[in-house]
Amino acid sequence: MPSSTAAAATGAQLPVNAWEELLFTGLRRGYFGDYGGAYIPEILRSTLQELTDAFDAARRDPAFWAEFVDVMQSYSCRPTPITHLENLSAAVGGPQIYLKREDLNHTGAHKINNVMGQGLLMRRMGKRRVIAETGAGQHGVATATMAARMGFDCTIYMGSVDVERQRPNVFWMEQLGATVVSVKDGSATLKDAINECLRDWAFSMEDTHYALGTACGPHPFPQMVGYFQRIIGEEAREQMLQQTGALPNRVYACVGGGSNATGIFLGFLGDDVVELVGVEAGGHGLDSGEHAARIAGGGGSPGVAQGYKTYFLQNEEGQMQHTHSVSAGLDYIGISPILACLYDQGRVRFEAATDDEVIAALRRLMSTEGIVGALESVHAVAGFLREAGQLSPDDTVLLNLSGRGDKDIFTIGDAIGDERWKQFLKDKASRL
Amino acid sequence: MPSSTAAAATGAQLPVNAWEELLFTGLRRGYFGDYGGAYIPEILRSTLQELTDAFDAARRDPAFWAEFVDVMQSYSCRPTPITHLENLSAAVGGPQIYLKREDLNHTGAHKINNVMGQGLLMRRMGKRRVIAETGAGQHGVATATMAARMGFDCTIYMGSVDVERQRPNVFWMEQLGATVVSVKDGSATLKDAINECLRDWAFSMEDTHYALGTACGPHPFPQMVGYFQRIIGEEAREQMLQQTGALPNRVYACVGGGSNATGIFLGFLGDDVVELVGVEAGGHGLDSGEHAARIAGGGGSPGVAQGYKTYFLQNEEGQMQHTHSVSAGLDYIGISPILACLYDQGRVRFEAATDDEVIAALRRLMSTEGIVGALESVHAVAGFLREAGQLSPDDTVLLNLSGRGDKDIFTIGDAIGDERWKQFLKDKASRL
Amino acid sequence: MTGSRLETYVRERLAGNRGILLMTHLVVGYPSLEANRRMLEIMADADVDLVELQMPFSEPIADGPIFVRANQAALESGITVDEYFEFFDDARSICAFPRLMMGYYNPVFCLGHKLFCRRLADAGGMGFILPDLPHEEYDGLFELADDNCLAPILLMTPTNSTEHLRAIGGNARGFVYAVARKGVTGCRTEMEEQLFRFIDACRHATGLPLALGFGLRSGDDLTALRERVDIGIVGSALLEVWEQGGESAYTGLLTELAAARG
Amino acid sequence: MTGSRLETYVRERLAGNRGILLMTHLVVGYPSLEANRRMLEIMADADVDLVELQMPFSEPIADGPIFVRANQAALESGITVDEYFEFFDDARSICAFPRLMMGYYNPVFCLGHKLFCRRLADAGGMGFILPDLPHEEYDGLFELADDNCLAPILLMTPTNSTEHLRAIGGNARGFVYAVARKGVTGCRTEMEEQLFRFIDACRHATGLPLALGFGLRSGDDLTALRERVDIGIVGSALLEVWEQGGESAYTGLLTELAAARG
Ligand SMILES: Cc1ncc(COP(=O)(O)O)c(C=O)c1O
Ligand SMILES: Cc1ncc(COP(=O)(O)O)c(C=O)c1O
Repeated sequence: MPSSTAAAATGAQLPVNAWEELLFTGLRRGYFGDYGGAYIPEILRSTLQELTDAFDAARRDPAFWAEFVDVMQSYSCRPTPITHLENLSAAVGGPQIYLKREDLNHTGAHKINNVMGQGLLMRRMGKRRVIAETGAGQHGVATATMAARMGFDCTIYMGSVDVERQRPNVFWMEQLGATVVSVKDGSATLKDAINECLRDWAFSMEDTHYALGTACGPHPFPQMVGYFQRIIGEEAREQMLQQTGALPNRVYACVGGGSNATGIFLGFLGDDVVELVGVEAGGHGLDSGEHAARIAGGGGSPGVAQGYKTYFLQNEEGQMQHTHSVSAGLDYIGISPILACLYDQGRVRFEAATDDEVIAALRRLMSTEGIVGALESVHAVAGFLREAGQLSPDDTVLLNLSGRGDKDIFTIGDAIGDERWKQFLKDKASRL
Repeated sequence: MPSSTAAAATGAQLPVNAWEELLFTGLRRGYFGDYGGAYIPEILRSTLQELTDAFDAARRDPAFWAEFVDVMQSYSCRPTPITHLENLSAAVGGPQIYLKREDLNHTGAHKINNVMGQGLLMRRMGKRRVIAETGAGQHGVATATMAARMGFDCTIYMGSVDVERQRPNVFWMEQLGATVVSVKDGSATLKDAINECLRDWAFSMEDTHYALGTACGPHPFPQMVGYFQRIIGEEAREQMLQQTGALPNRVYACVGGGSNATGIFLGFLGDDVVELVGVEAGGHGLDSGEHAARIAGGGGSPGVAQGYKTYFLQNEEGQMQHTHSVSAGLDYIGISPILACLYDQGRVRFEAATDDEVIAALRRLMSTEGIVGALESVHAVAGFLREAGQLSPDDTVLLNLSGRGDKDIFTIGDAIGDERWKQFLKDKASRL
Repeated sequence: MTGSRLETYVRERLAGNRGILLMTHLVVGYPSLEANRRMLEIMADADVDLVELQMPFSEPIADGPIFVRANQAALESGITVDEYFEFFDDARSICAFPRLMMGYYNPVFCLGHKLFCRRLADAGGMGFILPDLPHEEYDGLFELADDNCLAPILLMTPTNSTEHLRAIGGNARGFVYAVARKGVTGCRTEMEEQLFRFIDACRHATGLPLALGFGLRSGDDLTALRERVDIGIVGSALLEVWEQGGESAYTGLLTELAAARG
Repeated sequence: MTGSRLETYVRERLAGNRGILLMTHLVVGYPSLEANRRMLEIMADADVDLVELQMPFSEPIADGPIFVRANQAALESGITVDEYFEFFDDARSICAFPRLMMGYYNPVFCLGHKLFCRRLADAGGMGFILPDLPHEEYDGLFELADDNCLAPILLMTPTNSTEHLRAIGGNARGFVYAVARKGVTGCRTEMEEQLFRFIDACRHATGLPLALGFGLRSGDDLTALRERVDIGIVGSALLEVWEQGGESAYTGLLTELAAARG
């Protein structure tokens, strides 16, 4: 696209192609500013090259994106709507709140966007087996779903701590025909599941594709995942213009690895008037040491792990630190190099919401709007609520509800301490 | 609409208005053939009249349906897509299978269609409190959701047996701000919850609306619920024509009270070439006495209860019988008078699928297509699978997937006897 | 209109200078047929004027908790339609005053209108009350009732429009059953102005004797209703005292009620 | 190219008619620094030719279960970068043969390329192996290595294209680390035709001495590789025998391996 490359040369931003510029015209291959790259064992080089080539060919083929959009429309329910939260808007006396409803996707989260896209790519590459890591289990369920639908074998690696936190999703993955491997190494969470995938892949790459679930990892994953997830932002931008006649003042998204945030932010990248806010997991508070905020609060620092360079929660010697979040999906040491770059550029602001703020925000969202968001997603709501007062009723904000909360029933039941729920579990168990 | 009344006079069916003819031009007010009516205590007469008047005014106001469609589009994700099940079609070597994806709706089932419609009507009537019965809990969750979104107080009546079977939904209803009342009378299932609603309503009607969840009960409920749920069939008909260029040979839907079946059937009512098949709950088998098949198998007979006349599962003296189904949502004694009428007319064929057939069909749907349907909905799939051989690969069938299966994790976990799931529950409980 | 056999009885009873008549109620088969017989004997001793014998049904939508449980228990004890009519018939030997069938429509529908009327008449019934059957749905039932000298008793409620009250009045036979308040059977009703206004409305809508039911619990209630209505109906309150205080308490309340008629 | 100090050493060792050299490995801090010292002593007794001292890292993506656990345990025991270099330095007194740093890139990145090279050189290191750092990402590290007389040892793998093998060969110093097969450290590798073809490919891509690692477990493996490669690398197998058979078993395997060099 001459325009965008020209733009790249001049450094100017053209609204339409801003995202292409960021994703595909970086000076160093696979880099976004100082972040990204492919720090992987030599054995995986050719595999990542094969993937990069397949992806480049696909994205240059107009039929590919069309096929992707068609699959997402007929198998999931894209375009997912935006919902105006009149009640919550009135209650906070702040701006008009619009929610992008990724929770309505098949399997209940935005993860399916990326997974179906990679599934179509697998077909092109002729792979027959897919492996994936999962934290909350949403990406695992999405991948198992894609594998069932497209006829691939499927193995899901999941930290044993997350297996425990998200057993319902484990149950569904297995029902969908996937093998779920519980990873006990390290902190037994998302990052360790990723390591285990890379190890499996280093051996199985010939017939196996690794469907990484977020905009992290070695090149071309951040680029590719961002490319598929941008469907969120593209739809949302058009919908906001249609329904409100203007762009939102701010866009909020929760940030784990960064795929849903990248996906919605890319749609507004060229709109300098739109402030982009990423909300990380504040856990028990930024100074508790029990959180997963890599950028907000400045706890993280640049490093290289899991195949890429970005801000990590690590000690001064480069050893990764323990992270915590009430939401398994945000409980991760790294952040998308794309977002790290946008942070350095000052294009995205980062905040953190604590576990307690999130539970409170979820209860509010449920009781005022009848929407049960995933704990991950509700970080975006909580991050917004804290600063709702900064905006006036004439302003509008767009919050990305990346997923639904059904999967969190055990976590929320615990967090809220619902007595009847506990009793129910006791009865169930006693009758087994 | 002169055309349709003319049609009514001549008795001829005009495709477009066939559903209006059936719903609104019956000879006796509130009747469909011999079924329907309003057999209610005198105290409720004026309330039902008020509701009928409000509904008649609304449906004659073009803006009302437009508002309804808009709400369903922006708050849920209508139009829900139809998905071509290539794998399952190939596997059974039968017809091309298309699935109407009501499972993608907000709250996970078609119930929200009816509930949002009645919510809009409540606003017109100026009611401030809503009550509802629920079986599977889907209608309860949908009603609690609507109440939260529209700002109504909400009380949900649920048989204590169902409260036990569907605790996750109870948990969500309460989180959504509803009061859930466990009904211990009678068989402590759906029918008893309906009785309890009628009793509450006989006292609270002034400021309270009873949002009945299926196409049963006294006039105008069957008519009104059918009217809102027809959005399923209207969308599906257009989608089939668009995607396959023709009408399906058959349409299958599960039948509890009958709202999802009525909803999809109404769209094809005027298309005599389309065979309509309703699948009831076969439970442990039609001759086990442990089922909820009112028409298939001939176990039911005409009677009057819960405010309307239809086929009920009752003994020869008119006492209602115990029913059973693995799916709480189909575990009901009565059937929509609209469907009873269509059965007498020979327009709808009725079959029953057993619990075991349903579990098997669900596992197949999950592993071949990556879709986790609700146990209720999968009755339609199981009913089809049994006779898939009757059709050729050039034929097409449309199955209504009325909801998703997340809510059924406990039931399915039990039915499948998943060991790790049981262990998980034990651990959870032991740590409380 | 031979259904007015019942009307005539009521008017005569009132003429025998009673301020108000007492109609009682019991659920056949609860707590047991023996207990029911004992109840009837006590009613007879108290010289009750009329009694409703409820035919149990599995879906009693117009009843409150106490009668819901009674209906359910009666059915669980296995009571059948035959046994119901048998009991109804036998009751003749215990009480001379009119017995009315009360119950939900489905058993009647399943039996068939014709057979129902004949069997009720044969059992000595003077009329029936079907709380979930609006007069529009009576179908041929009015005529069959007439043929069998049975009074189909209709209900008037506070939520009915004047026009509907008149329509009901037009179809009623024997007397009219005025429902004192919203809701279901069982909870207390206050004897207050609003209620009296409703009673007047019913009077305007029918020339037939007027019975008032739902929530009457004591002699005072009856006293307060004297001259205002012709019949006071006491149901749940009686079953409650039987369950809580047994026979003696039951006798006590009935004596109080009977005395309060003046 | 002072990095060739290591190359020179290797060539001289081979010249002293050895069919193949033996490079061993240990994870610093696992099971303990004391144990590590004992391992080094036993290696010295067996006259090992080279040793890799692995710097523990929390995300060892190129390692199999046994080293993953070793890395984790070492970190849990609290080992620091300072302690690592300290041990590296002390090792001098135990073993005369060259010590190479092996480890993942992040600790190096956090320390800074410059400081890393200086500290490694000061500790007497002759080179380093960074399995997750492709040569394109070396940045200024090649130059800094040269300045500090350190050999940056690069890896060649069976999945590399000829063109890439050549690129790697062009950047390598000291010797080239050929990875015998796909996958991670720890599982057995068969000494078969396919492997030998890969070795030839590596030979074509570099004139430097060639080391082969991943899955070598016995003296027989080494024997089979004589004349084919210059250095055989044994890692997991040694740690495994230490964990299962302790010091004596460890000594046993090392003696077997040393003898197999011919
Ligand atoms: C619903 C939901 N939202 C957000 C996330 C975080 O991932 P990302 O930051 O890549 O969107 C997850 C991860 O599991 C998730 O399940
Ligand atoms: C998903 C689903 N499908 C079907 C039903 C049955 O209801 P109906 O026959 O009215 O569609 C229910 C009832 O709860 C349900 O939850």
